[in-house]
Amino acid sequence: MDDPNAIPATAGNAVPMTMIQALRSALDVSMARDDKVVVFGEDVGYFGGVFRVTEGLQAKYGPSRCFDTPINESGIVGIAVGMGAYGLRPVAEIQFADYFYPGADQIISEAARLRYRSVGDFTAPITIRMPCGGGIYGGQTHSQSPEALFTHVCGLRTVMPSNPVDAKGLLISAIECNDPVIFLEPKRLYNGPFDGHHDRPVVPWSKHPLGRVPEGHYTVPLEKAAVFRPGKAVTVITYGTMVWVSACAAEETGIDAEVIDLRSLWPLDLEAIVASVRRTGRCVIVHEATRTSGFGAELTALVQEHCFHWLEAPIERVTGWDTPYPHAQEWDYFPGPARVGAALKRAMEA
Amino acid sequence: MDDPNAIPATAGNAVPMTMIQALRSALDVSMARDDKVVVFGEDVGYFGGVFRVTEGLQAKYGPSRCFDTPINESGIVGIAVGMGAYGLRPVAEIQFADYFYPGADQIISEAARLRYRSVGDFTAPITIRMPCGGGIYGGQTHSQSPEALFTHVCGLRTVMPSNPVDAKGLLISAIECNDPVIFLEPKRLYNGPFDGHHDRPVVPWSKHPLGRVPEGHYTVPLEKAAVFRPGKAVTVITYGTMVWVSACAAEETGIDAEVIDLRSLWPLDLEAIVASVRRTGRCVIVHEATRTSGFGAELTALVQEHCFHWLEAPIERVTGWDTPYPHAQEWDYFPGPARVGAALKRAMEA
Amino acid sequence: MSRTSNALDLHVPAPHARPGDKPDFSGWSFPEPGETPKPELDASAAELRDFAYGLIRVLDFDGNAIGPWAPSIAPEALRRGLKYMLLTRAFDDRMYRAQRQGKTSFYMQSFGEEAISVAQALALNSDDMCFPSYRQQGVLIARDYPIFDMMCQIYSNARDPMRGRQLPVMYSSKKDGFFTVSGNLATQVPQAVGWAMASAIAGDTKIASGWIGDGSTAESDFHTALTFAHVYRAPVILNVVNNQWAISSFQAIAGGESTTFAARGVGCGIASLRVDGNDFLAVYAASRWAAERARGNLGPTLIEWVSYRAGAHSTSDDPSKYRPADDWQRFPLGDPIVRLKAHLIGLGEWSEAQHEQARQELEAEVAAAQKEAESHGTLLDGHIPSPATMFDDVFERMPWHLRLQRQQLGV
Amino acid sequence: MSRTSNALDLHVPAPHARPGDKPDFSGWSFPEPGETPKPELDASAAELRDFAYGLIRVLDFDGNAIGPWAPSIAPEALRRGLKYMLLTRAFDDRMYRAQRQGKTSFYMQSFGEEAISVAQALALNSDDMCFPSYRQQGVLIARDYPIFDMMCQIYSNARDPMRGRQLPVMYSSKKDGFFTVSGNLATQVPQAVGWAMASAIAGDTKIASGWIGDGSTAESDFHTALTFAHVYRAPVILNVVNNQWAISSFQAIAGGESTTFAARGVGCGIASLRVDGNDFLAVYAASRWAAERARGNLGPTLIEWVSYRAGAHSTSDDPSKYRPADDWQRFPLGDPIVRLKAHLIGLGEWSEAQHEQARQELEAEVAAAQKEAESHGTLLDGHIPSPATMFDDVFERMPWHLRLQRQQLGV
Ligand SMILES: Cc1ncc(C[n+]2csc(CCOP(=O)(O)OP(=O)(O)O)c2C)c(N)n1
Ligand SMILES: Cc1ncc(C[n+]2csc(CCOP(=O)(O)OP(=O)(O)O)c2C)c(N)n1
Ligand SMILES: [Mg+2]
Ligand SMILES: [Mg+2]
Repeated sequence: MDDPNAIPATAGNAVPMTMIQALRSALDVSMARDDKVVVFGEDVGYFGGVFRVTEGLQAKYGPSRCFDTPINESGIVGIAVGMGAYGLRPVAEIQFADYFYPGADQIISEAARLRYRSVGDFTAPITIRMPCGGGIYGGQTHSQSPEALFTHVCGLRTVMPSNPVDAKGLLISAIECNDPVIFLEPKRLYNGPFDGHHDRPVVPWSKHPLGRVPEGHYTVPLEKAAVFRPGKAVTVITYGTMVWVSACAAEETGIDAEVIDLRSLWPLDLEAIVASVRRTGRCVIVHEATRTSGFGAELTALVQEHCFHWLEAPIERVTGWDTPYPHAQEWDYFPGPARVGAALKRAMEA
Repeated sequence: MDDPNAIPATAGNAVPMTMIQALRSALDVSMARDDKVVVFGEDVGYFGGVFRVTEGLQAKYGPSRCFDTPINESGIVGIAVGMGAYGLRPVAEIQFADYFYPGADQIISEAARLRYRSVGDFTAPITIRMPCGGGIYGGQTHSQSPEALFTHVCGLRTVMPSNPVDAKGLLISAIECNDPVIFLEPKRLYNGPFDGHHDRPVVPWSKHPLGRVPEGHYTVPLEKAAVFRPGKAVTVITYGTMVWVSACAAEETGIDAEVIDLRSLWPLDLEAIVASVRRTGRCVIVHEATRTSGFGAELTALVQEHCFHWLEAPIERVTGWDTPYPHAQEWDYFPGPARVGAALKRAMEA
Repeated sequence: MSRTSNALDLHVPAPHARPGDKPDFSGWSFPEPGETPKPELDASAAELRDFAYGLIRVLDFDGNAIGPWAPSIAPEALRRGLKYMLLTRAFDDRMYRAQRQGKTSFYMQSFGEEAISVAQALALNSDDMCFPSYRQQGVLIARDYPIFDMMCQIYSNARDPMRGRQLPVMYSSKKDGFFTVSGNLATQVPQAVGWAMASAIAGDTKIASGWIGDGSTAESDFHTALTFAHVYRAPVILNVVNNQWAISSFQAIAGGESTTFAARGVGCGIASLRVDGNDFLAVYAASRWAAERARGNLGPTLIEWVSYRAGAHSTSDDPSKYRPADDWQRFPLGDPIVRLKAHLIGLGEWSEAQHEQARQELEAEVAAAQKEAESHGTLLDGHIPSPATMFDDVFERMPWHLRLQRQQLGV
Repeated sequence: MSRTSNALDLHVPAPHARPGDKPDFSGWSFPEPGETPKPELDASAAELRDFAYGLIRVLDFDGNAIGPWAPSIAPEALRRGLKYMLLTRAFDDRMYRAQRQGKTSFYMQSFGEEAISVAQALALNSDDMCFPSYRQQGVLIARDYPIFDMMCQIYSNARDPMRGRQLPVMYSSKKDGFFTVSGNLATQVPQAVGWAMASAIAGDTKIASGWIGDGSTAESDFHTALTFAHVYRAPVILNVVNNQWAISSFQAIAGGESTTFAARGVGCGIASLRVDGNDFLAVYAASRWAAERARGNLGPTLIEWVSYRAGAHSTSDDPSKYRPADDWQRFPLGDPIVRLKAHLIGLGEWSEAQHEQARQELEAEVAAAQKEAESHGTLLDGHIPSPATMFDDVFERMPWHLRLQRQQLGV
């Protein structure tokens, strides 16, 4: 991880928080500092969101700062774009990333292109939060990881934290950013780190240093990766839940892998990737999303373009299978530590 | 190109056709053979489509086989899914690929996943045609190439022809296929091959052997690439308009490039790609779509996974820039023969 | 942001009662049973506008069937309807508890809304195609789909017809005219319209029935369905089940404040009815009327069924967090089972004893089916369909990349 | 597929006349000018339902302003309105011809519909925000946005405020309350609602106005906008410009058969008016009414403006391929410019000679602006903004990958 000292003292006391609490704290801090920040989405108001991220915000800031919306994702994004054009900083929630498709046109044709098509006359300083990823027996419509689609759309920033400290700092950065940000929250990490061993007891965030989150305002910069686990033998490029799975695979195989947590998927921290791969000469890319045209493809392409002469083995991709996310066979689908470990071994042996 | 003898004699006389006429002929032949084939979309009925692909079909088959729809892309795909479930074979038109986004949910969450989620109880034997690509001064909302997004969605087939003979045979295959097919039509090729030299006179299809199209029924298989231009020095993997641009770049640079026309983007003909790259040891990937997380990323990943030890140079990608498609600067945006030629040279020099 | 005297203000609708408050239905008023006339089948949508703002009711609370909408329906059929409702409720109850016991991941009851799907299923032909949301298990049950199969689906076990792929309650049965349930809201409604259009294109006689919840009417695809249904006069019934709640948000958040969901149809030129959804006879009669209209090439009908979600949205939420716990008990339209029972008893075609006996028999039937289903496994015990099957049915024929991935999984 | 006697049939609406036929508006009937009452500003949407099926008219064809909707508006303001309409028409005419001469790639006229955007622009405050479709150049012109700048945009030349990035007519001017035009239909309408909600959240006094064509009302985002506007009582005017045609498809394909587009608002509980869009006074009065309503926290208004697209959809289509060539000449609501002119002459505030002089002056103004704009280049002569600028504004600050790509282009 980055030096924890990177977070300034003004950020306040660090207290134990789950990722849900850290995200809520980011919203709370942002709403308190800037009355232009408004928060809305399905079940987000009175109830506080199906994952309770927005709990208490309506009571604290009133229903015109935090409110429920009709079930219409295009409308959620569409009003956010209009509000952004007015001068607010909307933070919209899509209840599950699997449900962003009805809002795809407003995200892709509008939010992402507003600044460009109006030569900066209008902008969309909006954040669109969505829980993503599997691991909760959600079946094919509560488990998807559609990040690759967003990264193909120029004008969007795509961000995915892997822990509470980053989650809060990145969400504040996203809210303060004048570009539209897709903020993906790996829901399997909401309550604790998860290394893919679904059959072991859940570890709570309170047991982990990254679950100690400053109470006040701080940011974690966009476009900067973190070295989650330093290593010399092989570079693992990953993000979200897979950061933990990859680190676990490194421990279990005993392979001295450097695990890079991208945090910002796009625009990304190319330097960090290139420096590491040039050092290790080997690279494994890990994500939960389906493989074909997944974000791992772009990462593979970037690595081979920038590190071709340094590579000693083919770049490996470990990903979800190219099927919808099945309900019962969840753990056969999920790219757990065994599959990542096998890829690490292949990368080392080649 | 494939042996023209691959098209059986039963396909009838070959006559000159533009790509528009070839596509119309595919629809006509399919509607005549199977009264389950129905054709619809915005302006598709009486008017015959803004590019005139469906001209005459309503007059010939009546308004219940070929009709105008309300302007609602979700509805166009949604009714197609319902009709497919009933047992028809709908061929829906999205007026421009740039306008598929409002229909994204019906394509991705429904058409693509119907067979899977119902264990084959319901299927979506539908074809969704959409003109794509730039070169007609259409600006950012009449020029897009969103193929990468479709290839990330498991359950969809994505097809893009580069000439009238293939266009007709592939469209008939798509219509007869029991999977949902996204059928992308490079609109700049509608009236003639286009090698990227926009300042030269337009060559009509009637001047080209691939513009001689059999009048009857024939198919061009899905999942099969074609070697558009055989060569020994470097493999170019491409599709659609860029097939012509790449071949032109090969001629102009004098580099003996093998140009592979994928035709089916996904599922694709991996064997053809791998065999060629293993032979040449060099690879350039060309598409018009924006670069990041474009389909070229997946092609790069596949090639490096399957040909790592054969590669003598980094795989090059030549693509549209990561900006919306600008109106006036169209030819600075379009990856023309000069940019492809430069990549060929880099691939040869490395 | 400082406010001036003529400052604008955002209106955010709030329900009458929240947890801790007394349930408050005082603003609710309805026409009396029998009060609403029954229009001709070929009445134009324009003539029917007022029906979207009223409420068609047949049964009073003493069990009498009153007025022009009272259907002629044999007591035997009514008893079947009652039993299907009882079976649906018993089934829901068991499966809800099975989820609580960890035997599966998820469940959704239709508690309180049973009349709507059961009576409509009986009013349709068995080959008319339903495009349900996730709360029309009553349709499947009324079409005699085996509850054993439903349970195996819920358990994702070895006999699950959906092979473990789908979240519980996402059934599919083409032969029973039950379209595969989607997790994405509202998508099924334009599909229902498309299916109906296809039937018309083919010169067939079958019609379609699409289902959507009040909350989901806000989704774009609802509008899409109305627009296409109207333009092509599709032979389809569009059912809006207004059970007053989405998840935690009440119907005004979906746009129901000072208007109705049936009015959405009026706006699109569609014949639209608003009906007491807890009145089995009204549901049956209105469904018949709409079905005959569709079959007579007279176009689509939108029906808003006014009901109340008696239970939780799903096993994933706790309604006492956002509404008074005893809300349903105060709901002015009552319990559909109680009301049909009273009617049948009033007719002399049923008795409390028979009712109690039927209830027990149906519960035993459910218990037996559950036992058998569990003998094939549950999600808890891991007797799930083979992961190898996970790669089937993505395409009609498996392409190379899925074969390769299946190999990589080593199954 | 063989048909039985009770077979279903697909209804596909067809217009009254196609090329070769005589224009046929015989089915069209309207209330007389002055006939429609003017409701109180705070009338509920429910009380207003009938307004969605009528037609508010003020001007008769002799130029008299009749009835309760006749606005009190100074002759000077009327003359300004007339001149803006004349300027819009002259501008359209020139730019249409410029496209035909190859000086740009594309153009869209608002021929025949000028009253709607011009009169509404005059009825709004100048800082109210408009979310136009691509046919509201009249709003920009009535807000005195320089036609020179519009032309430079159309020519994609060195002075194009959009730097050549956008298709012609896709203007943007925040300071003139004109939201950046999108090529994707209907997206601007929920955005207008969001902007209006933001104004309400901020306790501001500004309202929004969203614009959409009849054909585009079929898009989902129209429904989305209605739903959100209704739920939050957003201070917004939602304008449906019913010019009877999408591209080649007529309004019944969008769902206008035997109903109106204003009725869509009724369905969502929104106050909805249907107004003669070629009647400058009616447009002004209805817009004022709706604006005051919005400003008074009384919620949104939907207005269907009945008009006719006199010209082609765009320079890319030829309407004689799908409708009788002389359709517009027969359109029962006439030409908005002719009608306002007659009114002003009737008032003694204008004359044929003044009109002719104004027309000539405005045409000269357009010609002069065109000359100056062309001196900065056109798409034809390649004097376009530098390709280097192509990489700006994708993000607020340019990330490495775009810097790299700009380098690769060598600019
Ligand atoms: C596109 C989409 N958005 C959001 C959801 C999450 N979701 C599932 S059910 C539901 C509430 C639906 O309420 P309603 O339509 O009233 O149906 P009911 O549950 O009352 O039967 C929501 C928000 C979803 N499944 N799909
Ligand atoms: C999402 C989307 N679908 C299709 C189109 C293509 N298109 C552009 S304008 C148009 C017709 C719109 O008609 P209408 O709304 O009546 O507006 P009018 O042109 O009459 O002003 C169509 C189909 C588009 N721009 N965007
Ligand atoms: Mg509900
Ligand atoms: Mg129109």
